[in-house]
Amino acid sequence: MSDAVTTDDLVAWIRAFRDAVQEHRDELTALDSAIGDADHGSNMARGLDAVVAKLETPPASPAELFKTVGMTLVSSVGGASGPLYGTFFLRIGPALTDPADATALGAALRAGTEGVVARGKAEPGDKTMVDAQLPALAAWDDAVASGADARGAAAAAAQAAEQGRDATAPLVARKGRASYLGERSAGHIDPGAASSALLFRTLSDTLAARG
Amino acid sequence: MSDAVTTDDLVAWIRAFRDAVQEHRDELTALDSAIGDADHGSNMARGLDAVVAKLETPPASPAELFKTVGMTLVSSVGGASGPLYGTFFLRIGPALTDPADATALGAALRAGTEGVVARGKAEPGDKTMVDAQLPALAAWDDAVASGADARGAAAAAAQAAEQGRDATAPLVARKGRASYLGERSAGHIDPGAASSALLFRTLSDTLAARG
Amino acid sequence: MKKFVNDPADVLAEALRGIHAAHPELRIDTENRVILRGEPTREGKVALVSGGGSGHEPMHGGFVGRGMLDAAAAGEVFTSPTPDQVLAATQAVDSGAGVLHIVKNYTGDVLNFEMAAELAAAEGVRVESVVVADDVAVQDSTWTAGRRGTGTTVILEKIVGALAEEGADLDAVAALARRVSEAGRSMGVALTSCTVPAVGHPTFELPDDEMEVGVGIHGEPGRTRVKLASAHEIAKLMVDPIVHDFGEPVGPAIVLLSGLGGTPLIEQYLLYGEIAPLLAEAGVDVQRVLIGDYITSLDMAGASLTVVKADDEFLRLWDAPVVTPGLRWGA
Amino acid sequence: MKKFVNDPADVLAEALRGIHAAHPELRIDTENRVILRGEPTREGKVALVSGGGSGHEPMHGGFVGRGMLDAAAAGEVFTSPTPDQVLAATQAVDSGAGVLHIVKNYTGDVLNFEMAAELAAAEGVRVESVVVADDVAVQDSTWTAGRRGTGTTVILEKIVGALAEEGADLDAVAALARRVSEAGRSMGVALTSCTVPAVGHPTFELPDDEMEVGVGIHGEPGRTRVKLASAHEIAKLMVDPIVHDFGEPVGPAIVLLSGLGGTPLIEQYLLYGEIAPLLAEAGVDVQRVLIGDYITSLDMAGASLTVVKADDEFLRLWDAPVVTPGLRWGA
Ligand SMILES: Nc1ncnc2c1ncn2[C@@H]1O[C@H](COP(=O)(O)OP(=O)(O)O)[C@@H](O)[C@H]1O
Ligand SMILES: Nc1ncnc2c1ncn2[C@@H]1O[C@H](COP(=O)(O)OP(=O)(O)O)[C@@H](O)[C@H]1O
Ligand SMILES: [Mg+2]
Ligand SMILES: [Mg+2]
Ligand SMILES: [Mg+2]
Ligand SMILES: [Mg+2]
Repeated sequence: MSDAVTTDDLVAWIRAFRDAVQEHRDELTALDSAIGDADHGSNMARGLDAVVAKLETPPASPAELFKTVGMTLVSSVGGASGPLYGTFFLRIGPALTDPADATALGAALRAGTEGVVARGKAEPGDKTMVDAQLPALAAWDDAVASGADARGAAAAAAQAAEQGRDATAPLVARKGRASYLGERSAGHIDPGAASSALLFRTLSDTLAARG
Repeated sequence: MSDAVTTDDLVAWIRAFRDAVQEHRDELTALDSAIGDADHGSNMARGLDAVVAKLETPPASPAELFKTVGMTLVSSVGGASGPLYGTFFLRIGPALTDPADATALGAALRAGTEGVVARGKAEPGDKTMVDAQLPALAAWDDAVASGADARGAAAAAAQAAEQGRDATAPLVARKGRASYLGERSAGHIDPGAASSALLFRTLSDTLAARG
Repeated sequence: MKKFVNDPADVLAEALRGIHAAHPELRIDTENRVILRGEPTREGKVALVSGGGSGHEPMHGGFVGRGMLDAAAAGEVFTSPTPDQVLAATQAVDSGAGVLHIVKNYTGDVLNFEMAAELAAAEGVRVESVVVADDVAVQDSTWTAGRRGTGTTVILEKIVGALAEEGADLDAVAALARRVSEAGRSMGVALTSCTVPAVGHPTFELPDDEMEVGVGIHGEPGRTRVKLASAHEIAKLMVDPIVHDFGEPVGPAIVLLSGLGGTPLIEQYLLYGEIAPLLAEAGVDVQRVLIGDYITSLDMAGASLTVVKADDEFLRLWDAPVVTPGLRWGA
Repeated sequence: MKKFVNDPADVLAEALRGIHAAHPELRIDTENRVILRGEPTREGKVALVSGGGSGHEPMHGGFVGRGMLDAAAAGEVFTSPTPDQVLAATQAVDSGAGVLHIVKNYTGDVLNFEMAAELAAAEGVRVESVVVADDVAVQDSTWTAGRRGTGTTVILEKIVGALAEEGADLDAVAALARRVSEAGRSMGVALTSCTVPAVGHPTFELPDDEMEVGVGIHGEPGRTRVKLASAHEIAKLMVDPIVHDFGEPVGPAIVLLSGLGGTPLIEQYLLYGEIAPLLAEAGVDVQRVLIGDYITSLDMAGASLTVVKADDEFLRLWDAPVVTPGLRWGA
């Protein structure tokens, strides 16, 4: 099945996510300076560098891959994003069939986001990474329902994540460090939503590059 | 004798010195910022304000005046300039006849500067207030020798003090805080020389204004 | 950026190296970035573990020692430590009597300590946690992640550390910790931003004639930005919300006025000269006071005021001996 | 200017008000701006009096208390106190056993303390003076007012204060003070200027990529201005001239690394992590070390390193109890 997403694809995704975070590191930190504490870029970059170092030994399965990714993020990032992104990946692995089609991958990503919500208790509109992830998942499911393969679903999800990211700008934060700012948090994009948009964009790019 | 300098004249001088220091306060501090610790302006201003407050009760004689001025400076300025200017005035009083002619006033001023040298051990060319005072005294004596009265002598002294002040610029400091700078002290006027130039300039102005 | 650093990525590791060199009486777990007492925990003594992002020194590492913490996990600058670090600290100091986690209320700290506590429990270590949330600048805690934890943490670590030293059991230690936590209120003001080494420029821009009222210790912007005011007016901006928040008369109290890292002691004393009469007026009866840099925000110019309503037990334990790099008396 | 101040002319008076509020165990002579121990000097105990310009807190007022100073005269910011102030301090603490004046070698300090000593002698008080001149940044002392006095002063006040507490007589106390003074060397580096409140802007302009090596604690420019360097290189710029100046092997030593007021503790520790191995390499055997803000220069970002060659007596007296706002242990 040409739609099948392999372990190699997923490893490529994680590498691409690292590269994108490195590339946008200062931007993520600048977003976090405005409404947080100016470390989201370095936090994510540090964690994903550690992840990529671990991937020197190629994982045998998606389950192994995401366990490594999740554990490494939890143990090397710290801050709010460490446990949250860590949980995201830790929940993806067990939910994934190998190889996975668009439906299976969508379900696994949803399990990841549900893990984030369970840990962080964020609701939609709280101005967090969840506000990029949830629209992405919805777009994914819609695309699959309209017959899209993983590549198509990922493209739709990436676009929705970016819209979700941008839509965090007017919101008043109610979770995380930005919530302390009250009304003053409005007018700025949430850094975690921005990194989550990169997460879906790199997945889409990876699947597209695969052809 | 029209040349006679009275207690009132001398009180007027001290008041004029205070006003000049207040007016040039930031300038003196700027000079001290370059080669010292940025307090010469506030030090002198604080001390002379205290002096002028004490002069509310008019002194009966030059001796009383200069004792008050000297003691007040010693007890309200601190730093290097407090004991040095304090000593200057403390030494003037006892050396002064009342009323004083040009010769007597010149001798008294010299006693003041000798007090500064005795306390501070500065030699000519050490880039201190002494480098404004000594040329002023020499000019005073020359003027008197050429028949000048106190007014004329003070005018000559003021000019010489200003030349002495300017001549401190190229010098390398060997006394006071500026000496720590070594060669880097060259190129800046000494703040104490600048306040001493005001000292002689205000004396000249006071005697000139008296007519 | 004008800082004593080499590669900004190495700040934490290299600072730990300096702490190790300066304090041979402490142990440093370099791999896990944990600062520990030199001696293992006395049999039967409850151990106190705290930690958080770095950049707040002397908190927490500077409060490790007799009468205070048993271990502190040091996160990256302004980033809470990971569960692994906290777990390593917890396991290293448990004598079997259990461990109290002292956590400041930030999402990151809470989540990471929570995960560590779960892991420790799985390893058979009894862990209790207290979450400090004393920052009155965060007004509407229903709509936020709750109040931030700031200066009360320092006072709590001292008081509860003394009780643990006396041999109280974990429940008693945790109960006291919660009592101290609830008795504390804090408020901070920033005159300048701080500069995170890895970022290299100030976290926020603050015009020359403005200040941030209610700033967080991570250099998060405060609740309001107002015109730079005199020390007298700033004192009011700090005291009023604290007193107001207590609602009830405060009575005897322990007070901490902490510089945020870039404010010299002479200014801190001047500010306290304005704060003291305001506290007295408001019925705060200051029994003990600390002034200096105890909980900082890198090089930020600013100060935070903490008031802990203190009963006799708090005061007795406050006065008990303490021997740490950052706080020492009685021994 | 971003400072906690009201009228800049009132900084000293108002800071003293804060010290008074914070330290009920001390006495403040408000009129003369002298900080004194709460209790009169014990019969037969030699009294230690120091002082200097303000802006270096905790030095000197923060070192008043058991085991250290008996009184400190606080001059205006960066301006040595007047003879009247020093005389008032001297007379207030003399128990009949005499008074040691601890003076840092600046023309102003030396002249004002000299006049005070003369006045005190006229009043029948026995006064001895020690002038600390430890700053190796001032190379050619023949052509200058001599070396400046910096960090060795803190160490001297602690060690000599302990001897005075033991009841040694004035000659012994003064002799020890001179021994400590001669055993100390210091070197400071500034990354930024300080801002004198009465001036309102930085004393000197330092480009973003430059630093002052050998800066004085009054914000006087240093000997050289060089490109901003890494902590590793800065450590060398501090250690080398000190070690070189000792000439002979140093052996056992007491070390103080002091922040200058605007440098946070995390950077100080990082810097010490670089300094410690360099000292070891150079044969300095660090027996005791203090890190923190002990002798500051208002809000200057920077640090100064002090090394005092220490014999057993120095170390014994260093370890003796001290109870002051700025330094406390053993009690
Ligand atoms: N409770 C939460 N649920 C989901 N996401 C959260 C929550 N709290 C914070 N976040 C996300 O974490 C991001 C901040 O991460 P980061 O800056 O790395 O950590 P920290 O806030 O501890 O400095 C925020 O932008 C937000 O998207
Ligand atoms: N030994 C000395 N003899 C004469 N004048 C001196 C001496 N030392 C310093 N001065 C003068 O004092 C001035 C500095 O005064 P001031 O700034 O008020 O005191 P401080 O140097 O203590 O801050 C110098 O500019 C210099 O003219
Ligand atoms: Mg952050
Ligand atoms: Mg000066
Ligand atoms: Mg953070
Ligand atoms: Mg001065």
